Amino acid sequence: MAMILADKTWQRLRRIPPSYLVFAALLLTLWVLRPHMMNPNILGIFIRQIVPLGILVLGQLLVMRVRSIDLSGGGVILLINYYISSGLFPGASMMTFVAMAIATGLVIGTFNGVMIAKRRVSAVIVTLAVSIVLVGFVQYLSSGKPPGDVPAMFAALYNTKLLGIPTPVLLWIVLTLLMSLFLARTVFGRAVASVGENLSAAHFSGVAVERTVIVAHILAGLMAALAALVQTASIAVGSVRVGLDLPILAVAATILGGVVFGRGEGGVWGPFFGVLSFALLFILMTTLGVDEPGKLIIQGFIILLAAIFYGVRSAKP
Amino acid sequence: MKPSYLKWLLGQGSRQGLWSLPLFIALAIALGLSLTTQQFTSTGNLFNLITQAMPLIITAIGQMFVILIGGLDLSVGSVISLSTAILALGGPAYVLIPAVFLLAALIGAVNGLVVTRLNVHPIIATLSMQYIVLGVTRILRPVSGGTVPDIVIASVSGTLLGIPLPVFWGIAVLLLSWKLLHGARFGLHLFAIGGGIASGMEKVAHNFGVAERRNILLAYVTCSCFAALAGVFLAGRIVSGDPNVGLLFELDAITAVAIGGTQLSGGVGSLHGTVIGALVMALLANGMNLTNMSPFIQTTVKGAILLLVVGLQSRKKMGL
Amino acid sequence: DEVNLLDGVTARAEGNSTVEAGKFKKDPPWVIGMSHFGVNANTWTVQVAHESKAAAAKDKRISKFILLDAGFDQKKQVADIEDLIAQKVDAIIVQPVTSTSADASIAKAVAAGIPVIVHTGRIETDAFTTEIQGGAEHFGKVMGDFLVKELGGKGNIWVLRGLAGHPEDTNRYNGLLQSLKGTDIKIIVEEHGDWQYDKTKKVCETLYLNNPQVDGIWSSGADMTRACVDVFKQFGTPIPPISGEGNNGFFGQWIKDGFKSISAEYSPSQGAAGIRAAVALLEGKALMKHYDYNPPGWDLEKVKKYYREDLSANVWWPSELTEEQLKELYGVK
Amino acid sequence: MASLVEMSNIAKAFGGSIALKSVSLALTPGSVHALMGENGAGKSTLMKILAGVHQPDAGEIRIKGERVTFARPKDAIAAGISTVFQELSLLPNLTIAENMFLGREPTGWLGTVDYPTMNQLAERALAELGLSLDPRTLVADLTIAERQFVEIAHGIKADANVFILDEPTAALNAADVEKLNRQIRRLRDAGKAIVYISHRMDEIFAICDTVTVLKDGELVGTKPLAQMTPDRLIAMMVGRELKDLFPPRATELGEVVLDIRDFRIDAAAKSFSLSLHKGEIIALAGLEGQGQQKLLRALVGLFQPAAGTVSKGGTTLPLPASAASGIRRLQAARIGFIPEDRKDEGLFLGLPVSHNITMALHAGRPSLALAKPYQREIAETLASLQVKSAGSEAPVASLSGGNQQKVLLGRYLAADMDVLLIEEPTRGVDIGAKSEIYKLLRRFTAKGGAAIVLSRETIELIGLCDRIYVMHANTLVGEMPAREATEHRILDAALVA
Ligand SMILES: Nc1ncnc2c1ncn2[C@@H]1O[C@H](COP(=O)(O)OP(=O)(O)OP(=O)(O)O)[C@@H](O)[C@H]1O
Ligand SMILES: Nc1ncnc2c1ncn2[C@@H]1O[C@H](COP(=O)(O)OP(=O)(O)OP(=O)(O)O)[C@@H](O)[C@H]1O
Ligand SMILES: [Mg+2]
Ligand SMILES: [Mg+2]
Repeated sequence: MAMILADKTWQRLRRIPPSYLVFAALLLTLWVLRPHMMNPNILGIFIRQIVPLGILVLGQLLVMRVRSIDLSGGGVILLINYYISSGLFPGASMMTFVAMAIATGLVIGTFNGVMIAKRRVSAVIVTLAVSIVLVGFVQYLSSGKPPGDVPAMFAALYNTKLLGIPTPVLLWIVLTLLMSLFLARTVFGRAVASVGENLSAAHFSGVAVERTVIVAHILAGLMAALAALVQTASIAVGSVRVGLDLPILAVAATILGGVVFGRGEGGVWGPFFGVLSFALLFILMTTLGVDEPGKLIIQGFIILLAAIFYGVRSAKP
Repeated sequence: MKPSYLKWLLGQGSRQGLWSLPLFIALAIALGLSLTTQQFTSTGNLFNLITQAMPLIITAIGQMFVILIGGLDLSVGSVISLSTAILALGGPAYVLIPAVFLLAALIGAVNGLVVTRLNVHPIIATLSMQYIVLGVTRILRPVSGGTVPDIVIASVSGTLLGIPLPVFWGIAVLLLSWKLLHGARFGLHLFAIGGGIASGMEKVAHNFGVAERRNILLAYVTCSCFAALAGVFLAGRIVSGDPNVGLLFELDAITAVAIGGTQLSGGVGSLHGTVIGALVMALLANGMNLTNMSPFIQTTVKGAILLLVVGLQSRKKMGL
Repeated sequence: DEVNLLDGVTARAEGNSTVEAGKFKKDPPWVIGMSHFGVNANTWTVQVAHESKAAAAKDKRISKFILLDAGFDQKKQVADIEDLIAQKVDAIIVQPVTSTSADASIAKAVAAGIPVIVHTGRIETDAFTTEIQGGAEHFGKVMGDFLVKELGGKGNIWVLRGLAGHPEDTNRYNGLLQSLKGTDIKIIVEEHGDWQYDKTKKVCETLYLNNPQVDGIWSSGADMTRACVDVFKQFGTPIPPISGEGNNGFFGQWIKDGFKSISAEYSPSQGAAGIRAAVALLEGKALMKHYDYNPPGWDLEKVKKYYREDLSANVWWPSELTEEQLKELYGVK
Repeated sequence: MASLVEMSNIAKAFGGSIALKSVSLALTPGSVHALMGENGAGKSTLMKILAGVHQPDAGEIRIKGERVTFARPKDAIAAGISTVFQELSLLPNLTIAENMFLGREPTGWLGTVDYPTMNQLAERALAELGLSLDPRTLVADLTIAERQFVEIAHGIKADANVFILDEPTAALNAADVEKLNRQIRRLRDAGKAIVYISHRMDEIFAICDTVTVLKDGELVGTKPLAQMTPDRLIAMMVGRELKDLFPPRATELGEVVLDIRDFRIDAAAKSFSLSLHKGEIIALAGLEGQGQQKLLRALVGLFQPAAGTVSKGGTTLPLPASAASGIRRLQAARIGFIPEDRKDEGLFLGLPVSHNITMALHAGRPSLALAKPYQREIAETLASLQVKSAGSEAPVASLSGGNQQKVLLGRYLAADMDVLLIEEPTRGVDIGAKSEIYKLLRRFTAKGGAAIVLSRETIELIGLCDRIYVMHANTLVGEMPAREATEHRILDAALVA
């Protein structure tokens, strides 16, 4: 019995996603090298910087658990940023913009979902193409009207705090909690796990497979829209270009968090700490004054080492 | 025999994926361009087109090898940049060119080892490799410049019997990759491994006695070496080393592979499809230039056509 | 007679040569092609495209103006120039993506008898016909000299650089190093903000929280200055002297918050200057091979004259767009 | 005669669970050796060790007296051991020939794979098994029985001395089994050693010479089959006498629960009707591929018939049903469908047993509802089916084949359906468990349920069911009470039509 118990603890230990380890290691390093930064206020500001990625990851992990992927987040963020900053809708209230953003996210998510689940086209390519179309659409619009300022109210809200926590960070935590409860406690969560594990078995169990995949994508679109709102509020100014690397980073954070295509051992908090690890890594390297090539190399090695550590530990016997 | 030929054309009853549709689209674009512009069909432009498409064709073929085993290599863009940086170090070609390929093979081998022996997801393994290689490239060559060996430049810009050399590059690359994919057991084993992975039977090929890990490793090495080859070609074209020349090229390569009907979940795909996919992308770029399309709408048009191509490629199974 | 390409642009004094009159003379109508390094990189690059198009549209002898966008892709720029040659345009304007990648294709164009005008980015060979170069070193030095003067030759500064690996970034930075030579000013941190607002804001927040003690900030321009100023405002601390570039949003901020700054000039109308150079060559006028664009920096007085409250943050000054075009593109209600 | 292969004192544990404790087995050339035991007894594990898939924790393997270790399957193949694994393991994206020759492709000039030769050899190998399949067909396009045959052809085509056949007949009908037996006899006569694993008693007695019985990972004994009777063999396996394999049939039937009217499989087929009563189990019998499976699959929308309606209780559902929602529509009407391919269509191999059992229960509720724990249902199902697993949180993949089948059945029994449509109720299930499953199905019908069953084992249909419909050429050609049915009568009915 003791042996079996020990075995179970070991099993569980082996499943700790690499992101927890990286996060702990980086936090420790920061604490040793820059103890004055270990202050909740300062950390709050740092975490706030990464919130858009964090929210995007919530959608990414959901679609990855149903063996899909969403690379359209960059385009959604750019489009929403554009129409908030372009002045194309003079006098629109903040709530109007929020509603428009959410509607955009839902429409794009639905489109992605239907293309992937109903038409069965390649998820990588269809979402990448959607992103390209959206970026292109913004470029087209900006030839008639380049983007300008973001209404001041967004920045004002971005800088508020609730319960001593920066509002964007609180939003992220709440969304993560909701997503975690949603996946762990609802019937939909079971459907997601089933579809990810075996699509036809899910079908034969009576799971509405296509609907599950579509809903996952709709939620991912919604998350991208929320990420866009936070991102827009944080930058106060319009842009014609966002990094296409944002969705790839979201995928990386998700995998580091222990969620891969079809499997979700890291749950929702694994990717959460994956995102936090990226934030800490950035801060650590910036405060240590690592130069650009050095940053790239260190970043590469840390992600790789964490993944190797996890990979070796969880290798099947 | 006849019906199976038709099936082959439609990509059915085989593992080649849906490549006939992109072929049709490529032909449609080409036809449209030759009707609407005078320059498109000029030999000069057609040779331009081949030259312009070559780096993508080469990189995409390499990428296809890892995609066939359900993998992905995000480090190819950095490998391309690194290759140009090394070639521009200044030195004899007979040292630099082997060095480029050795290094690329090493990078591919590390990718492959990390994926197969250390059990790391390919996206993570190759993304970290992308960062590391880009960092090293930036140290080697912080900004573009340097001198590329003359032979490299000549091999890209010269002609033989009045035919531009890139045409011969194309023929050589096709012969090499045809041999690897269809002429050797290697290619068949990649299909086997990929088919197993795609249908959730990871160990089946292994149980059949296929050296699974070694072949996966070799696929990553192949991919990296093809990227290096594209790097050599590009170095000859931009006549310098450049730390950013391969930036985001991995996405273009993956897109080209997918447009050609290869499935990202592994086990289904074809060489001709990949070449067609790369040609669709090159035709789009060339066509938009020739029709003087405003740069502000080019991205939309490119995205829309991609969307159209994949939108029509509906498959049986859901997936990446 | 002298051709006036742009205010502040002068023929280089040393090592210059003349493009003889009549060498590229051609009867109108003309087709002019332009290979832009990346239209949609940021709002400045967008404006260059608009300024170029507007200048071409103004000249009725130009029957067609073809603007190709390399999207910061070296490979694509090579292809773009090849495609322009294939279309047999009468002149090609090139904004090179890097200092070497387009050299071979530029030489190809010249060999095909097409004059090539290079601007907003140097290339390493002399293969072009004529060039107008806003000196990136000069730009960086104007900013650096300002800091040296403000700090009295000593102190600790942050350096905010643009896109790593981009020649413009390196050259502006080299200009700064020239200014700092022989002073006691120390660069305590050096970070790349990629000329973008969002990345720079993260960088500045991190730098500030790590160590707020800084005497001055050298920012390589674009949207980075605004981002960094916003960070200091957010923490409610005095804004140290910081360099900037001619952007309407930054101007408004500078006027409102009254910190110490300088605006280095790098006009998007260089796009128009390129068109004028092409026209001059096709008209058969004599041009010099090298033109420099090394204007002095702007102080608050000059900035106040240009600032337009009724336009959005993303206009770059000085501009040659007409009042209507400005209103249409950048007007805010 | 000297042993060709000697496995002695083999032990193997997976994590904490012990699969084999000191098992020995000797194989002699020219003999067919049956390996028997309940589900999870360790048969497949023992054979996987011999095939190089698993490495033993203790014990040794000798071939012709020489000690060998197999680090990987390739080593075992090289030592002349060829295996047909229990779980279907062909690669769907390769052709028949490619699958058959994978890892040992004939090569020609410059190492090029010699496809013409390969296809020719494959075609010949298939022909020997009486199959006329084009070797260039993708395995994905084959039926499950065809795949099984390709797998067997692959196994016995190898240039090997030892052939392991792990439940090769689970997806075959009687006629196909006879084809296979001919090949096995041929191999035996050629002096090869053959290991034959099956849960079908008749096959064992028809073809094997020796039997080794395993129980809970331990060796019970090895006996010549000539000295055995089925009852003694069962007693050896199960540890007790099995009195009645089949439970008593229904004594009285309730009203009609499921009524299939004017059903026409395709335009060319004759239409027919059939009905199912409460408390009844009916069978669809006949030769392979005569429309039995199409009928069942048409009800869930996986096959599009030409015409027909199906009604349950008061509601009538027109056919064809939609492929996307057919299953859910049926489940909403409390009709469950249990697919035959448990690995691809049935189970979530990587997920816990509990998830596998409860998913159909969850699926019947709204997406946003809180998922119920269903602890009682899980415990009851595991207990009543006697599933052997390391707890309800163990992944199903770690269960033996037969236990996996029980979990699959358990899902639909737990889902509280009125009618079950079952493609293969006991595929790969040991005799003890079979009898349990039959009892469970009877208990299910006794409580008012009803079932339609397909099976390749005609004996099973006769023993388990109340009524047998015989199908031929996509239509019904006969109906008889199971009480009066014999294999012969069924075959007659199918052929006379
Ligand atoms: N998918 C797999 N799952 C588990 N073990 C594997 C797998 N693939 C390979 N192995 C094990 O790895 C070892 C080598 O496998 P393989 O023959 O596929 O690669 P290889 O490169 O030829 O190896 P080596 O270099 O050791 O000869 C063997 O011990 C084999 O059992
Ligand atoms: N890969 C594995 N991981 C963990 N446990 C395993 C694994 N493979 C088998 N087992 C366990 O080992 C035991 C023996 O399984 P095995 O597959 O050998 O049974 P079997 O005799 O072939 O049964 P069946 O007749 O059902 O096929 C079972 O308890 C099973 O759960
Ligand atoms: Mg080996
Ligand atoms: Mg077994």
